[in-house]
Amino acid sequence: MSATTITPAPRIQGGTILRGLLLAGLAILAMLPVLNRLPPESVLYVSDFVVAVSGKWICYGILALAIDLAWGYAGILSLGHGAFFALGGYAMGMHLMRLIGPRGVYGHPVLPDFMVFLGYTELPWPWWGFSSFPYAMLMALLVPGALAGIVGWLAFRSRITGVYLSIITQAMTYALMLAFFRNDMGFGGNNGFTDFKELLGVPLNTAGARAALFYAALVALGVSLLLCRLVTQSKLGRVLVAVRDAESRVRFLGYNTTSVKLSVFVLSAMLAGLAGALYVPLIGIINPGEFSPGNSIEAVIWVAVGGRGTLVGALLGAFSVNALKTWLTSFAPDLWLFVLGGLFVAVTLFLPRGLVGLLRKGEGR
Amino acid sequence: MTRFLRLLAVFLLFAAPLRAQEGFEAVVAGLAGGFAAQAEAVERLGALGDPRAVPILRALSEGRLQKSPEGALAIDGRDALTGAPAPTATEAIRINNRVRGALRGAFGRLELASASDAERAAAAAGLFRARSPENIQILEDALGREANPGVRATMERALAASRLAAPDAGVRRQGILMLGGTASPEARGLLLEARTASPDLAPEIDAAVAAIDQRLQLRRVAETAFQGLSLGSVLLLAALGLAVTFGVMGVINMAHGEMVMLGAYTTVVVQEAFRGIPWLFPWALPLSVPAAFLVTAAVGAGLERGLIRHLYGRPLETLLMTFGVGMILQQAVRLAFGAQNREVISPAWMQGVITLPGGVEVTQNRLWIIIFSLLVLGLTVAAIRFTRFGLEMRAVVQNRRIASTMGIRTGRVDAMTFAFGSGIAGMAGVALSQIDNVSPNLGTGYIIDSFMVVVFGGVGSLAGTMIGAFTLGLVNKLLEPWAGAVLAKIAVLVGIMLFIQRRPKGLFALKGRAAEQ
Amino acid sequence: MSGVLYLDGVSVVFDGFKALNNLSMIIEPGELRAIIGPNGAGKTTMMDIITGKTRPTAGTVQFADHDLTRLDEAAIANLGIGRKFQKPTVFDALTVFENLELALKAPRDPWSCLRWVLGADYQRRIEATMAEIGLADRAHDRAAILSHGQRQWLEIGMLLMQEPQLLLVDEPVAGMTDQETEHTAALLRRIAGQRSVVVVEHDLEFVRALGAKVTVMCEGTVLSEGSIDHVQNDQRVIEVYLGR
Amino acid sequence: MTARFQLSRRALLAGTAGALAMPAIRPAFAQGAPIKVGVLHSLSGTMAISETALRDTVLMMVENINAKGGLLGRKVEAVVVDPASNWPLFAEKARELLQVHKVDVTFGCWTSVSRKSVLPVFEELNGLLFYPVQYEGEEQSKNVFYTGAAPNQQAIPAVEYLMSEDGGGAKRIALLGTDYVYPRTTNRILRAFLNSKGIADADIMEEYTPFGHSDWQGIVSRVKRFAGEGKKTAIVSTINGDANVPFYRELGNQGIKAEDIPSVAFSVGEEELAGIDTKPLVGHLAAWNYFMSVPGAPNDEFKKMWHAYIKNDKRVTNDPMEATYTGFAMWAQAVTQAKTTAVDAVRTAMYGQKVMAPSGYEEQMWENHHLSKPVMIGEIQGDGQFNIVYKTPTAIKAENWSPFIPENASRRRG
Repeated sequence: MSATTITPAPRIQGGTILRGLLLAGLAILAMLPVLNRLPPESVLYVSDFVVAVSGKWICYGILALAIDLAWGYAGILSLGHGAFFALGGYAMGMHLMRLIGPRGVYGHPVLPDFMVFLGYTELPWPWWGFSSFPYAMLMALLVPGALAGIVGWLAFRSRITGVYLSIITQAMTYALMLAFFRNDMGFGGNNGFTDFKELLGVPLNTAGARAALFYAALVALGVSLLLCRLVTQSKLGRVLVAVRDAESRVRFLGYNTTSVKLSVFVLSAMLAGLAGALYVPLIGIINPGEFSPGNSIEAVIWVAVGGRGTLVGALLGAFSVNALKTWLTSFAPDLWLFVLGGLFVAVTLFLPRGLVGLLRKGEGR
Repeated sequence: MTRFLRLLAVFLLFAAPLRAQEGFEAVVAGLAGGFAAQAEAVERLGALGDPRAVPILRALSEGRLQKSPEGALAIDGRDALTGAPAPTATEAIRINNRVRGALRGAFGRLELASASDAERAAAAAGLFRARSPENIQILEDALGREANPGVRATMERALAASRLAAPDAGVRRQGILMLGGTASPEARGLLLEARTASPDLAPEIDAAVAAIDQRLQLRRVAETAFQGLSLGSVLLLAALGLAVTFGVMGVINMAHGEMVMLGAYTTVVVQEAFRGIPWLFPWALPLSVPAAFLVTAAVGAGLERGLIRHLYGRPLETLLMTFGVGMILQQAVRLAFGAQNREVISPAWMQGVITLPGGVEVTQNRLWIIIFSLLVLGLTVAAIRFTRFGLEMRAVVQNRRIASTMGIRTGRVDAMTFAFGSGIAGMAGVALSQIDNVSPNLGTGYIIDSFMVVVFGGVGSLAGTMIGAFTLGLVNKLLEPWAGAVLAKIAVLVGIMLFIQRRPKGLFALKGRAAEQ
Repeated sequence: MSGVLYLDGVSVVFDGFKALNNLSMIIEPGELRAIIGPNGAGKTTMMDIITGKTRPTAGTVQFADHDLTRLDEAAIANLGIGRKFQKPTVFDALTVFENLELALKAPRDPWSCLRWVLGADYQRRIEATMAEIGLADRAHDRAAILSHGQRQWLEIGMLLMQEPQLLLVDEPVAGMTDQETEHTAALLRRIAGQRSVVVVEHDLEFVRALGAKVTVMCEGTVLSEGSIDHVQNDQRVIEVYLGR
Repeated sequence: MTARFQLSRRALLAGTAGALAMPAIRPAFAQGAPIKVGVLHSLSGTMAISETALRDTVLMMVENINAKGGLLGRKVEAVVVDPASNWPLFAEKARELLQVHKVDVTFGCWTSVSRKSVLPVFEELNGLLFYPVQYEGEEQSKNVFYTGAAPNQQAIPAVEYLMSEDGGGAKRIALLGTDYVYPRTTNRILRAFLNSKGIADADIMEEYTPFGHSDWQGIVSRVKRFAGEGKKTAIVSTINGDANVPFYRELGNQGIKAEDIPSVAFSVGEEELAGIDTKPLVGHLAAWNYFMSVPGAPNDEFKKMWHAYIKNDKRVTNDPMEATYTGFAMWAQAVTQAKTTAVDAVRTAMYGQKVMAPSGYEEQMWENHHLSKPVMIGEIQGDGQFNIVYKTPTAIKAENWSPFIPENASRRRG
């Protein structure tokens, strides 16, 4: 047979337009903190504000990748990714709170302020170890991962799929939100954590620290993108697509779909946790509002708008919807909800493959 | 007849032995003083028993009594004592809780002989709280004439309470025995209060309290059960529409909560429209039910025809899209009605407490909501079982293709089914307007719970939805006292999640091939 | 060599309806068996039982000494039981090549899948299979754009890649042209011998072309068994088929 | 659950409307350049209900001061941004106000969490924030002036009133609150205070509910049972916003009259009552530092100014609006006295400023950055207004570090 040239075709025939868009976008992002250092008179000057906003979008981009991996590739529509994101954020927030140390208003060497005035006398056990940065980062990944592992194992094992899974994960998010709003949980209740001082020995309220955090987020985005690409281009990625389209058929092929789905769900939750951990020092506050079920759904719609099942689409969606939101909430706050709601409707009805689908049409895939 | 009774009352009051001869006018003048002086004046007016005091005290309690800078009292522009036109430049006399409490006692004495059962009962209740030994005599007299058993019971309690305050230990003991025979938490409170005042009677009081506690124990269980049923009925109402759209049609409607919200706003609109029509106004709430059904059914039909039908077979997309629809509806209502809560007035027949046999006190509005939820459930079942529409709906659900070959217009049936489910949600909104805030966010608080109820009960089973709703309501209320409201709710959510993974099809699973599609 | 499939006294009840009623059957290693029967005879349910999709209410199901009633679909598939569904199910979003690659007998846990590198010998095997099912020139076309018959073959190809010891094939020629039917019959005959093959089919001509032993099922149990000529002359079979 | 959807999360370059027209860079110290006042109140989202009125109050004050010729001969200009009830966005908008718009002072925030989220920004950039809402105390930043009440200016006098003969002589107290920091801290302070007044822990009931709690059956019947122990019982409510309507409904429906079990609330004012039928609630209490029904010229003037500005005679005034008014007036005085808007100079000038507030009392800013304020107790009336049944004779100095929290002991000595 001479047909030895037959090789598996690349999964993402990422059109040149898309790949160019992705690279250009990343390059522009990488330039922002540099442009921020220019004198304000310069045409290219970028304000602190833009840097801060873009930093957040980067975190949202990682979250979108995580959702896309689970939903776009494996067909797991989780409405709980906002919760994984928030858990990662809380882990980082706990570390930042521990680092405040005696600089709190009560000057207690160990206890955060809110614990002091709520009458705690010693640090609750969930807080142990969070003074260490590696431990906190580990927790930011492990806690969402473990939660996803438990919920996923219970659900996938019982063959709970589709909307049932969505409803269950939404209930999980809702229960977590209620739990974190409780002051008795020892996580600061409604106020959450704020007034952070430093990270890794660097004061947070300096331009340099902000730029460093920005680059950390950008690097994390790059790493996440590569990781997701690794997964989706591997045979595992093809198994995921197969599970998404015909799960029971995959089972009859001898794949244990429970473990396949579970592994990607856990990985996805950990990525969301990573995004949350980067988000918190960038914006300086974490509170239970991040658990609200609406946030998770909103993040899903970023992916739908961009185009699920493609990594570029997830990023494109996260950035474009958030840019639209930033713009609209400033200039027409009343209209924003109509536009966002309209997006949900329009994308599901007319653009099932999102913006990427639209861009690809020209390329005749 | 009424006049005769009034005369009789006047006669009896004047005959009261404890009446001290004081200048009526002088006492009345005290009503213009500070809160302490007011309270004292009210008490003395009650003790005087002069019927002329009734309209003055009534005016005082309703904020219509006014005083001139000179201290003259006037009601509605006429002198309170003489009835002559009063000078202008008067200021309304304000009262506080202490005065209100004194007023209650005074009305008790003054109106114990009223012709109206309700007023006599209220008067007796007032005397129960005033608990002065001075009232023993008039209560005994009133009991002698009283025929209404409900009022008698209240009077007896008041008499017992008054005796408890008597100086004579024998009389007090009588009072203790009488109170021990009741199942009233207030009586229990009185007894405990008396315990510190009269340690000599402590053994009797303890026995009486123990007797009351035993009776209260049962009642407490009944009341917790009622609270659970009430929460269950709210869940049932919220979930029933979903049980139709999700359970029967398989459509995930995340805008379901907004349908409930629209129903509540329909209630507001109907109420505003009827505000100017006094004879219709009391009917605003009942009339809101069909109105809300029609409005939300119309919105539902539009939603199904316009959007949802394009996504049949793609439940995840339907979920996302309807969530967007929900946001749009919310914001539209917010812009149209404002973000603030809207006020919905409860009709008189839905306010207050009624006492069931066994002394169990339940709030009227919640009782009505329980009844209403069962009615709606009954109507839903009837509509599905016994109407042509229900038959067509079941046919389409079971086999769309065959149904359509038999001449059923499946598209129309889909639209009607969805409209029907939405309409039920709208009726739920009418009920919820009575216990929750009517705001654009009303629905979001119920959507997750509704889905939980439907999934827990078993998708496609109305009986499952009902049993699921009441089970969750009861469990929640049983957990609440020792876990607190939030933990109870979290525990219920986690419990459902675990339950569903044990039985993915819920309590009442459809079995067999049909369920596996 | 492959093991024996052994069903004994298997019953399945759905809501009081007996889909299988005390069904017993033995498939020898390397045997080609055709199963026929009217609608609702329980043929598909029987396949569901063997592949772990449905659990029997009573009875024993064994394959090569494994109790199949205790295993899930994936574990059963990994024992070497492959199934082709009545409605062809291939993965539309993947190419022909990728569909076959997924079916390839290889470690199936997520970690192995992630690290999977397609070796040259595997590649040759996929190519050989593509040639066998006549799809060599469509390797990089997505399955979504294949014709109905091609999808049937792709699915059979996927079964072959699994290297099963027992193949369950549900109505493989429904909707095929005569030529395609013939081709399929030849393919199945070739496969049998190395492995056991159970074919469920309505088309008696096709069953005849297979030349296999025939089992007739009715109301969840075995009505008759033997050669095609034998069962066609069996009075009970005639009643069931003509009496309807 | 949709809080975040109602809100914007961030704004790219600038806030609303007019503020935008201006280029990012301009010589801020040009002669006669306007003095800029930042307004950081949510105009959308869940808090918009409460906060829009405060935005309007600041704009009213700006209009008023300009009509009188401005400050230091310069025009005063308001820069309004919308943090949309989103806490992270508050911090972002604060940074925008200080860095992009270079405002001289900011009036803003309602919830404690929003204040906590902007605090680091104001401290980093040395801005000046006036915070107009009662809160739990336990804070004092050199960059913030707190013109609302500390717990000793609201909660403690209210409980003292309940325990007085006029208030019914309560001996048992049910502390009901929404589960967040303000109620938790306030109740911790109150418990210590009650203990110090000889009320044992057995006579105190404490329960918390989530935001927007709507099913009060269980809690209200537990309160009833709690009240049935033979001692006069009262409810102290730190229930927040939305949950109050169902709470009061349940009180009314379960037949709890103010004469039997009075309740005093710290978060229910004229605005909140606007959406409720208050007839069943007559006699229940609220404690504030100002009520719209306060008699006297300063309040009449305030109400007149408000109705003229908002062009609607039906609109109510409330305590945080009064605190905004007082804070603004005080800031204007301090700027006049310091002859500059520079933050450090204004801060120093603020100490000791006195203003005749609409409450009818002269209120003073102390070096603890809190105002002295009178305490008033009002009974709810059928028309949604309050009948003032008690007032402190003078304005009371704030104890932002409560003496009832043991950790503050060293601070008070030091």
